[in-house]
Amino acid sequence: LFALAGCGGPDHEPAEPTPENPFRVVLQTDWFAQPEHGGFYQALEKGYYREAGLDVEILEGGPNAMSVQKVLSRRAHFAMNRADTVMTFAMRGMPVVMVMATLQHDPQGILLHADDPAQTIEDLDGRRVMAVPGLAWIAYVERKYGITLDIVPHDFGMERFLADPRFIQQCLVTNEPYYMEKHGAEVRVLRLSEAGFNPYHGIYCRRDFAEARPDIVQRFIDASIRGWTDFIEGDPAPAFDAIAARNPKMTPDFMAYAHGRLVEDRLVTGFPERGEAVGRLGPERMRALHDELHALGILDERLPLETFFTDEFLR
Amino acid sequence: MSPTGTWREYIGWPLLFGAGLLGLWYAVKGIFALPAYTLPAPHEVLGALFDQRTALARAALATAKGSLAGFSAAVGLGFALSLLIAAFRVLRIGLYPYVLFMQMVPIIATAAIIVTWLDAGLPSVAAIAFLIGFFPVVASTVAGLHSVPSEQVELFRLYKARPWQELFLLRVPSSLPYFFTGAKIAATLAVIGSVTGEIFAGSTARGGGLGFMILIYKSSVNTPGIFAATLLCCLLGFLFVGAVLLLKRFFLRKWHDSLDTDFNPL
Amino acid sequence: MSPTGTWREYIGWPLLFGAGLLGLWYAVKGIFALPAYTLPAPHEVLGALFDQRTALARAALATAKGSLAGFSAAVGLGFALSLLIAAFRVLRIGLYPYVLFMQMVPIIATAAIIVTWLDAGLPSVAAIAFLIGFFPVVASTVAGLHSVPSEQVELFRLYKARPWQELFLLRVPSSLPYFFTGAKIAATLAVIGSVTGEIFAGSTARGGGLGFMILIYKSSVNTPGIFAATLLCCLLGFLFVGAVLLLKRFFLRKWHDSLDTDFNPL
Amino acid sequence: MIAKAPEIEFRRVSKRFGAGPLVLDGLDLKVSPGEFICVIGPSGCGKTTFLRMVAGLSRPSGGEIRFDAQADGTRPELAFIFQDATLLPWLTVLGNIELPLRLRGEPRAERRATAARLTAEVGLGAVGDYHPRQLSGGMKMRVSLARALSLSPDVLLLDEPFGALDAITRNRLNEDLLALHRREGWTAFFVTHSVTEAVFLADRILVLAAEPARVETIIPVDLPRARTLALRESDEFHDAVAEATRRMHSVLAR
Amino acid sequence: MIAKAPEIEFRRVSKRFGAGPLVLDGLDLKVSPGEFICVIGPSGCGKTTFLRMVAGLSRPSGGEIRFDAQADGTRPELAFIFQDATLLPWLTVLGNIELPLRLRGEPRAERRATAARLTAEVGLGAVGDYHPRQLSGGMKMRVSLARALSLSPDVLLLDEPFGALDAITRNRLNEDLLALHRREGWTAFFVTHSVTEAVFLADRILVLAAEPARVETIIPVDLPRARTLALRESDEFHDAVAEATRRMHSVLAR
Ligand SMILES: Nc1ncnc2c1ncn2[C@@H]1O[C@H](COP(=O)(O)OP(=O)(O)OP(=O)(O)O)[C@@H](O)[C@H]1O
Ligand SMILES: Nc1ncnc2c1ncn2[C@@H]1O[C@H](COP(=O)(O)OP(=O)(O)OP(=O)(O)O)[C@@H](O)[C@H]1O
Ligand SMILES: [Mg+2]
Ligand SMILES: [Mg+2]
Repeated sequence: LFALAGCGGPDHEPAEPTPENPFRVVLQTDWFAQPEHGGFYQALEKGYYREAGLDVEILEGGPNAMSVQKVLSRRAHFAMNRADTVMTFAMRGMPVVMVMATLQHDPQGILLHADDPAQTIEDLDGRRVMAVPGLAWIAYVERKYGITLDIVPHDFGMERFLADPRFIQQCLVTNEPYYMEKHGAEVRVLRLSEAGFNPYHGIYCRRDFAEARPDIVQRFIDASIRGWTDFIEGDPAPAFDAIAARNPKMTPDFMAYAHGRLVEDRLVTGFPERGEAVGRLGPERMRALHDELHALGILDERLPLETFFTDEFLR
Repeated sequence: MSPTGTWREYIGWPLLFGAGLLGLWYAVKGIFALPAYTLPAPHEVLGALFDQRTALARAALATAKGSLAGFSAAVGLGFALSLLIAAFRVLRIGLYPYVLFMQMVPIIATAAIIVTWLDAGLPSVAAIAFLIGFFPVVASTVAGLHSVPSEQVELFRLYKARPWQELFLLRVPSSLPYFFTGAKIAATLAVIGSVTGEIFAGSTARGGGLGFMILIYKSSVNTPGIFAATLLCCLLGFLFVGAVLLLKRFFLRKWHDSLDTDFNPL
Repeated sequence: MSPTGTWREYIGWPLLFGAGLLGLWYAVKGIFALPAYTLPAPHEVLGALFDQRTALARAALATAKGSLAGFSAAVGLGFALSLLIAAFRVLRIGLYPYVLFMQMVPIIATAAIIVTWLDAGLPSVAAIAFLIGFFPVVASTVAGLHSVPSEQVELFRLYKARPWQELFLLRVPSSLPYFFTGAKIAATLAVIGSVTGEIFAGSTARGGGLGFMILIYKSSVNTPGIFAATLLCCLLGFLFVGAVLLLKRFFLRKWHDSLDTDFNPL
Repeated sequence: MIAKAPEIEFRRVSKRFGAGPLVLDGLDLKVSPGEFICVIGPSGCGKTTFLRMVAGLSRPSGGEIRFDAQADGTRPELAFIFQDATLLPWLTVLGNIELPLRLRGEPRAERRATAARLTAEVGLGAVGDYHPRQLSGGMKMRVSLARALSLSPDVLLLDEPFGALDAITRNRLNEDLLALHRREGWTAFFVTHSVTEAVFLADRILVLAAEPARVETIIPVDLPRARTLALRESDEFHDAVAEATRRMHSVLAR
Repeated sequence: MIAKAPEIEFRRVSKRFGAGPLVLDGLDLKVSPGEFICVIGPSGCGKTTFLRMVAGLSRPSGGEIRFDAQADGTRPELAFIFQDATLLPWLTVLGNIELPLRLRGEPRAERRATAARLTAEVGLGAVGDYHPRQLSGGMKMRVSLARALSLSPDVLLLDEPFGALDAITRNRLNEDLLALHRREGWTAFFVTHSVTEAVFLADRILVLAAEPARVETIIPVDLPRARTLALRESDEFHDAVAEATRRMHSVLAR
């Protein structure tokens, strides 16, 4: 109870924030500092937030970050997750809306050893896969292909993969393959987006916050998009430095690898020819994902789009 | 304190307190206007329990197996190790620190090793439940084995009791009140241990247990489901504690004071 | 058993066993040809400890804080609750089952609630460490408070001791051997609890502890790092256990048999 | 002081543990205030059980024990010297002796002084800060005696307090006890196996027979109340002992 | 059997606990096989300490205790009746009594039979399956006695075994003990506070004085070895008691 006051002293919430009198904003990421969060660190380091009158603190997440609890209890303004999870939040009645995208395409994939006989996701029927139980993609591929996976809980490590030549685990294309190859394993990734499961990754906040302070949300999004654009197109070094300072495992080599994946796979910028852009959330894609999740029974009710999403800050 | 009055009390008071706690629960929920996803109401938890009854029943069975295996191993091996430690001074001095050491290793650090050696599923889950419940049994039993009144030890020494006789005929019976305390702690930890095990080493194919269900409910933000699974954990735990207490009554009834002056079912 | 001989034994035997275990470790590694990412060699662990010394020292400090807070709360509140339970029959009958209940709730299920109410970071971590260490203290102390020889209780009743006198002048001193057993269990669980807390409810922004480091090392296949962090967990744990044992010696030295017949530093 | 001691009446008091045999069977007795009753009887006949019922530590299975209406309606203050000393192992000799005073809320300095005085009286002045496990059996019983005397009870129950003491210490303590009894006037129930001791101390000797214990006989002791060790050398005393022994044996042999 | 009992020699045996005062000071004594030694002395003088050193439960701080070379070079078989009975609370009366036999690996049926016989001998036949907490103080001591007799020890150490017993039971057990001693021929050290008992039982009475205990005097008892209760009525016996009392008091009062 006594801690409801929040993080370190009363929040500073001026009505007309300026660089000198900034509005304090807390962003909860979904994992330890890593290049997948680069745009935010870039915006922070290059002073874009400060220019926009925001004093941003980035809280790192982890395997059990429980970011939604922090947003709901107003200890973070923004948090990060995939669109499918935000839809689940809405289904449970949580008053949060997704306001911008960080990744246009889902970097999740299934990591196998290069010589694994499975060539497609369908081939994984009955195989053991280390993943986070209950995630939407599992039910998605199981129902779409009529297969069953033997899910074992993800331990957020890679030792078991390295030790077992038939091991399969959920991964991010920007991450695990690097380490596996560094430890001498040849790997392949089956991307979930190829199976049709391709939710946005993005930022959400409480709906009442977006309604009460649309100016702050707008400033945050604009500065973040600026940061992301600069991170992808400019020199990512400021973000890298900030990330490495927070997360001791972040070597320049790894960050260069991850950055390369983000750029080459156009995960952040998407494909402009399809109307994708940094930060963009397309209502059609959101609707399509929602409908598909509902059709597969993963969402047990149809939800109006506005219960989990708004693109008013992206126009 | 007539027997019937006692039984009435032993049912009445917990019910009363239970009702009070339920009231408190509703009150907290009402006062802070907490939605179901933060704190579901008791009836919402029961609803989830009903909705998910088949999945939860299967999960509870899996967890029960893991807990039972882990608990039996913790009590059995813990007791055995305590005996060894009490019997051999060298082990007590030389090995006990490393037993403590083992106890202090976080599961997350060992889980990968355990799963690698034992494979996911029941064996690993039971191993983790075992690791969690093991030390309380050892610590309590060793304390009990060392708390024998010195005159009784002298009696045995005088009669030239062999070490194993001193151990089994004196130290073991004398340590039972301590042992049962340790076993009671292990019993409450058995289900927790199994759930923790499932979080690190469960498997859908092997009927992921309640821990696995909690992970799933967590991913899908099903708070009433989490509470329902938790409720089952607690009920399972009570079964274990109850079993320990029955055994304790059976073994100590005749001679130990604590049962005589205070009949205390828990 | 001269004092010097004893001290030599109390250092020599553990070192000997330690050496044996290290040998076993190298042997297992060699025989199964295990790579560092599965089982690092002891010297690789020391290497990691050295390489990461600043990060690990900072993390150990953070974990120490969480453990200390959780442990103190577990011992303090656990003892206080035990007193209440021993003092008020109604609480013992009516409330104790719910204390057991609480103990049996898996941390993963409560973590979300804890984080909702408490700030992530130290408060949540300490709360989880507290929850884990709490019950062993309560179970042991309550057992101790109930294990008073009945003649001593009668003596107090005869002298018309008020209930609080019976509690503080008789039951409390008499229960100390049990209490310290519980505190020892809580001490070994304190660091584990804190690490678990960091994993489930840690905020990494504010100086993540050893649990956080373990996760980080895990996600970059730095197994020697995991072992190094684990080693620090154990050393921290030993500090807590050591503190409990010193207190125990201080309080029980003069009158309790177990210390007299078997000087046992652990 | 003397006025505090209650009149105690036993009416057909009987006792049985659980479903076991009768231990006491229909005991009838009336004890006047300040009377000194010695209880004698074979081992296991129910003497301790009898004392425990007087103390209220055990309830009669049948009959009742009545204390006369105290001025303020409370139960009398009782002190009990248990057959095994029942000291608290974590307290020193002094700490154990001052315990009753402490329980009663006596100020620290006063109770320390009383305890020190009593410790010296029972001949343990030199070992005041020993813990019980450093004491001999007889020393423990003396601590227990000092503890019982630290309060001024209305009724004193003594269960073979001097069985573990040598004759000299025992005689000295017997004399001290009588002096105290004269001064304080409590009612005493004193279990002993020594007829000599019983005759020296008692106003009346309650002889219990075994299986189940009945009041086999009550032997009044007709010696002057102010008794000193000198009395023990007198013919009068020897005659009283011989007479009591004779009566006891005659009923117990029946 | 008799050949087993050792000769025991005490050479300047002294004892001090930690930094405390001397408890025993330079005790010199030679005990022949099968001798019955009674130890008498004021409470806290060191009788129990002495017995514990004979038993090897405590080591002299100075001097030594020598048992003659046993045929097979082992220490003699000892049985000890502790001042407080020291029964195991989880065993029944029979279980406690058969414990030494069980420890020695006697077959179940035989030891049950022996235990049952001994239980009856000490007058506890009816309560064989009681647990210690259901027994009276004297009954516990009798269990402890029966337990000590269940083996045929070479040396029997008895620390006030009959202090808590009534005269009749005590006399009967005294007589039984003597009969057994004649039959089995163990060496006995028997602590008592009763001169009468000491004279009845002992070959020699060791009188200890307090602070620190020295062998104050050794009183030989010149009565025929085959003693029965009848002897206690004899003038010879009364004279012996009077003489012993006189000698004891004269040295203790010094
Ligand atoms: N563990 C100990 N530490 C310190 N002093 C001790 C210890 N044990 C005994 N003593 C002291 O040694 C002395 C002799 O004790 P012991 O038990 O031998 O007396 P005792 O002759 O058997 O007396 P009693 O007839 O009362 O049983 C006592 O003064 C006692 O305080
Ligand atoms: N808790 C109990 N349960 C069953 N029987 C008991 C219990 N306590 C005592 N008894 C029985 O009651 C009888 C009387 O016991 P009590 O202790 O009163 O004897 P006593 O006269 O004090 O003997 P002693 O002189 O040996 O101390 C004994 O036969 C004993 O076995
Ligand atoms: Mg008695
Ligand atoms: Mg003694």
